[in-house]
Amino acid sequence: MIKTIKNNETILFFIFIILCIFLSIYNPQFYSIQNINSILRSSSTVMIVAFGMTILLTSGEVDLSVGALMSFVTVIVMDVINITGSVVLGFIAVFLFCLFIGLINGFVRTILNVNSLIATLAMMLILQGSVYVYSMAAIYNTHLIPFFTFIGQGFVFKIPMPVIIMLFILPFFVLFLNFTRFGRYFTAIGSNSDAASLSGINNKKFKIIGFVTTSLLVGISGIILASLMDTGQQGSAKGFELIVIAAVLLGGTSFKGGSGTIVGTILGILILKVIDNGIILMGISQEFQLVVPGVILIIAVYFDNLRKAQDV
Amino acid sequence: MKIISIFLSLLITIIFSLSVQANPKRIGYIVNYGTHEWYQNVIFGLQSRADELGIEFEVMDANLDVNKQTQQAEDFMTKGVDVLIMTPVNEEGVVPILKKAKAEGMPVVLEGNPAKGMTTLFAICDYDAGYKAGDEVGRILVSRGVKEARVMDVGLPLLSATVLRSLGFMEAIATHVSATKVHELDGSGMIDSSVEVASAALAKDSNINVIYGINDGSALGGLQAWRASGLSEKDLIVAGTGAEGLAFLNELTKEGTPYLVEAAMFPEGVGYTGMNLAVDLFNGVDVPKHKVTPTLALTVNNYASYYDFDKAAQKRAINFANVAGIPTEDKCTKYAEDL
Amino acid sequence: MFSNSFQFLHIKEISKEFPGVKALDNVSMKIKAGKVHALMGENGAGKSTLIKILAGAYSKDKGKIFFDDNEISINSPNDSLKLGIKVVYQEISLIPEFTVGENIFLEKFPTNRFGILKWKKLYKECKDLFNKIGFNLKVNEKISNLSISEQQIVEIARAIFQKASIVVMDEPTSSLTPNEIKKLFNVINNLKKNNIAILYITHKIDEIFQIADEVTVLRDGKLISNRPINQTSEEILVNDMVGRAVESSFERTLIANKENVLTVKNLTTKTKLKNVSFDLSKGEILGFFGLMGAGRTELAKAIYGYDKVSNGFIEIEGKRFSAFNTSTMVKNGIGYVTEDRKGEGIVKDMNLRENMTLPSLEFFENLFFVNRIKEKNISNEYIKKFDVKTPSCERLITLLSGGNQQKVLLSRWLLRELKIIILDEPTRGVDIGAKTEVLSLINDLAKEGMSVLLMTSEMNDLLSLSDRIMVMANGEIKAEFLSNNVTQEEIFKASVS
Amino acid sequence: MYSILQYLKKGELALFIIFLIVFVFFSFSSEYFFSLRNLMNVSGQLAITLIAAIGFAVLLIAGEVDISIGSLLAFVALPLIQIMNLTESVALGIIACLIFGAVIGLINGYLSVYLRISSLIVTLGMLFILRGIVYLYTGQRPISDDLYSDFFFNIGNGKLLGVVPYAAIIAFLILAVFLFVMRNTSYGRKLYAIGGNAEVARLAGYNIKLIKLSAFVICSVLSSISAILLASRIGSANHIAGDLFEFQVVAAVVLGGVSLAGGIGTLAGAALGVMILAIVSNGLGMLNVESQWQMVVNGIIIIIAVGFDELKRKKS
Repeated sequence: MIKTIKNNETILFFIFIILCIFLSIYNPQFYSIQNINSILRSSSTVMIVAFGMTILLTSGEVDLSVGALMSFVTVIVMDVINITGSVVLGFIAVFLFCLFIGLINGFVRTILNVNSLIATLAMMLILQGSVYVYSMAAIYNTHLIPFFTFIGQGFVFKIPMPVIIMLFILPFFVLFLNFTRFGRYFTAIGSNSDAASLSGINNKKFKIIGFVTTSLLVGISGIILASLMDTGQQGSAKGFELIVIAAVLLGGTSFKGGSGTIVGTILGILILKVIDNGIILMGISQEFQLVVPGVILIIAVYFDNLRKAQDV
Repeated sequence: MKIISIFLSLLITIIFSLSVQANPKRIGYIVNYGTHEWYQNVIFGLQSRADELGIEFEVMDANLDVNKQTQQAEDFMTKGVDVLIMTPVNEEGVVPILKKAKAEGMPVVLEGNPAKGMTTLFAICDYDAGYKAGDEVGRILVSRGVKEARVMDVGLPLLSATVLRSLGFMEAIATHVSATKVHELDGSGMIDSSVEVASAALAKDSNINVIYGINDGSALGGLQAWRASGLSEKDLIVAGTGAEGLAFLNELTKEGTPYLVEAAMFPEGVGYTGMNLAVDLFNGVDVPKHKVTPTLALTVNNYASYYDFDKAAQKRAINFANVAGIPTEDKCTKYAEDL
Repeated sequence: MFSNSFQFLHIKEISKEFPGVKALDNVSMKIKAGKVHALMGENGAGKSTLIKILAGAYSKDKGKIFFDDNEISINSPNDSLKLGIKVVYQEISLIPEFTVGENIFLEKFPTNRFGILKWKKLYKECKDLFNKIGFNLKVNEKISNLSISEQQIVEIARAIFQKASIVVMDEPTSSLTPNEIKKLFNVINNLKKNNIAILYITHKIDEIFQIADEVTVLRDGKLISNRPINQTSEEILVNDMVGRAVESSFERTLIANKENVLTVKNLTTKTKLKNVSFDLSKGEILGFFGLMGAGRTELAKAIYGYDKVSNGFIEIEGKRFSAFNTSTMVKNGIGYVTEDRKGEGIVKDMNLRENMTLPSLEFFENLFFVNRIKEKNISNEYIKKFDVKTPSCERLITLLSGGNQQKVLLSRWLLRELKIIILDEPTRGVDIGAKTEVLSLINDLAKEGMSVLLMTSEMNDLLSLSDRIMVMANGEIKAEFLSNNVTQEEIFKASVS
Repeated sequence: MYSILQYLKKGELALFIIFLIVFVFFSFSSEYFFSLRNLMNVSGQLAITLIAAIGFAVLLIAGEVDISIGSLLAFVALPLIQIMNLTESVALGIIACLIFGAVIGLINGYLSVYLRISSLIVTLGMLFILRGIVYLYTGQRPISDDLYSDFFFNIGNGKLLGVVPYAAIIAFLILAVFLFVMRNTSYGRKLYAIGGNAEVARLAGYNIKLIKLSAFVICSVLSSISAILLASRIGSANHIAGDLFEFQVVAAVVLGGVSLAGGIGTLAGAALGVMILAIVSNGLGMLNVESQWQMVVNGIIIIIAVGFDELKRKKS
């Protein structure tokens, strides 16, 4: 773990600590269990998706359709469970759908060779539209299955379920990107796809895997969101993709590919979420929730550049 | 105002000289956010009335894009509908459209929000709707022997209408018990962002006994945040606004839900009234500047007389007659100007 | 068309240091007007640093530069252009989306006083130039549609077209055909007549004696020798460059048992190859010769599964493949070392170790995780074996010299159990010292029973290493020779047929 | 020899055909589409996107990107309307608006070019910052144009001789100018060179930083002109104006064959991209297609067109 923390993670870590200290002094409520829980809960949905996005960006790709897909997932999961009365079937439906979307994104990128920024932007439009083709009306929880409510709203040992789910997924991705061969393939592909391919790595396969992984993670986050809202809501998770990408970039993952860090991503999200939370704690107008992250993003990346400049 | 009346009388004479059959043939509606449940029900109301009158009714959805709204207005004028009904994306965005329409001689009816240069508007009274809900909540608090209302207001500063609702709600409660607004939040009218901001607010201070949402999404978002924070629902009262769709009915009819009051705005009724207004305007009947549509504080006891709700099939059917029977104000207690 | 104001460019005690390396250690030289001054040295000797300082791309740490006796200051590419110093870089530096004409005029487009381009003027002057120097290219052709050698010509034309007083040429012939090289030398002589000074960087010693008037040799950033051409010889130069004598021929023992490993049958691709067929036997080195665009690289990439094969098949030890990608080929024991090290070889964001183990990571896995200790040990082992010059195996690959990078890319494949290795220009841009090591390494591999496909334009290496030699031209195999009874001339003839 | 046809041969031909197909399709399927009035309306409606798209394309060609234009649209409308209301002078308002736009362009450019922060990051940050400032300043209430001047109204809504929208005239004039600049001036060619291969451009002695900076300014200033048209059309400085505008523009420009990698593509193509998307949305509206279907169709068109373009490039 320590090994995976590189210089810019330490920078972010300090930013994070300073924020926390400042807020704790301003308002002791900040480090109340309840507040920490609410920060972590709202972080977890972003994080789960961000894990996938980090891997995608590392391999030099991006997925703008995550937000649209997420709200589609909330609708599907709620509807299928309402109809079938089975949570399992609901999940299966969701993951099949996400698998399908991930594959399409992957194929459009690798077979049609469309730049992923554009391909997934188009997919975003398609999903935003077709979710209403699927159902104009929001889908409400009529199945009232306690377990489903538990996923988003439940607690285990005072820890919110979403956080536990996130913590369960987290280690896989830290280890994956840093210590497995496939993790290294993603880095190689993002850094120099020709060299990777000439080393016998099947670029297309791994890029598709990247897109599918991201979509499936969106599935998980979508289910959590649906349970949290207790509704399948079209048009929810608006602007989600920008927040995820901003967080990942803030974490120090390069948009050009070739270098990515899960730990950085986690810190990036925590920083953004602590800011959101702090702004409400301090009771200053919520509009700052837009300004501050923007500034921090630029500054953090600037420092990261300075660091890199010193290295070489 | 003078110009308008002159222009109107002109219009009327023209129309009468042209059309033997009084009713307009085609009416267009530009909705600000057509995928939203509330507006789907408004459209349903408009459509039902249009069908009764045998009017061809077309809808375009600006989808919260002020620019697109302007384009669609132009498109409708090109299509040459007889009357244009609009729900402005926000107050100022439509002013040039109204100017253009005037030049075109096309009658325009607004829904929801007033705008400079408009002829007529049909809308609920936001302040009064909020007030009725607050009044009901106040009574419940008194009956429970609660001395102070500590309110979390899941609001939406984006529209003056929603600000008025919060205002009415608070002022009404204050007539019964001492009222404190502990949190004033921007849930942007969406359930998911409402959950976000509400849970953060509750973490800061969860000593709350009333949650008010300026629409059903906000109210439910507040309630979900409360539940997700693992707080007891025993002494809580949740009040929503709009009776937009099925959401509040589902919650209201749950066993032991804290969701007790809904400031109902009967969107279908709004649409129904609006269509009548459009026809009147077209026929040159003297229309009021603001046609107020009925609002009422719904509870689990009285909702059935306005909506018959089939929970299993997730369907609701409005009782137009009963809604029409609700006594309505001639003008609202407070308007956006009063803010 | 050219004019010149000075007698010589005097470089005086120039030094340049990069973190960790002394790229130039007070180097001095005089480049005379109207003379060709050759600059030689291994990669990393400091040649390119010196060029970049003259071009204003780098700034010098110490030292002065004079025209005759008056000092000049070069702080930006602009300064050096104003002074009439024009550099022809080794790697093509043209705008692919632009026409030949636009590229020739890149430094200063002909415009009226409103900055509006005069296209007619541009293309006319461009035509005249090409006629004058005896190359004919379509001046309004897009660069991206030209061959490498044609692009090289545009580079040169571009440099000499400007009012140059000094032309610096960095390996200008590296991708030219013999015929084109002749033309280039005519151009250079033409420049000399016009009293232009030429700084000529090359690895090819034979060229020096054809055109150079003086030779300067650098080694490890230090000035070693500075001689008129008639006072030097091949041996002296090599000695100066390497600091030791180099033997450049090998004892190839032609293998007795012809145990077949690879069969290529009617291999055809959409872009280039036409019905290429040949056999390769165990421990054999099969050389491929061909001029630019003959299709050697295309053949290599087709066999390796990087380019799609439209017709034909290959057999590895009797196992037939007709549609395949690189990963299947690697699994079946083929490795490929590219000619384009920067573009297709090294992974720039990774360190030496990660670059070395990339194709064979599965061997370092225990359970799901890559065992870094094992990685380190093995890469260190190979670093020793080929003495790769690096502080540690954790150094970023981009910080190594070309020769060392090449060694890493070779060892990449030696970590695997390879049957066949395809080497595309394995010694391009590799300095003489490292070059012989690389060649002897290839020789050893064959001795150990690995089969080698060797694509190279270095005739000597080809003859000394290969058992058989295939000559290619426009996508076909034109001739096959046994290397022990063929002359360079025969091979050339076959390649231009 | 560099006539419009020449452009089309240079790769925009495919786009032009798509454009024609779409155009013909709607002309036959909708009774309202093919009328002078509607076509004029569309030309006015696409002006806002077109002007911003030109600037965006210029910046992309120079090898940089600015995704903050959507927020900029809302941001620069503030000085426009406020100064107009204050000074009762449309001219001053417009000048202020353009100055603010230029300043934002300078900031984006400075951070990206001189401090070497990836322009994508800078402008992503700027996207949040500007939108936030607008929300803060307006308190999320639109600021109305109280001057109510006919001149300002006409910029976005008026029609020359009641036929040709002034907006369209402005847009196509700007397009013509930049078509010429990019093709036939040394400045334009330098932009291409820098986007195509920055190192080469540097060695050719170009002042890359300054030129790139200028491209950022062009992009922001043109977006500000779009902002003026929009403000005129919606009679206010509107905090929700230009939301997701950047996506529309990116889609249109890339659809027009301008490469995200820089150095490749033409403004003619970008303009075609804008027009295609514009007539599609107008045509579908005329056919009473619900908005959700319109989104789906747009998405599919983008994938098909860009995919087709890629295949074509692969072959050649």
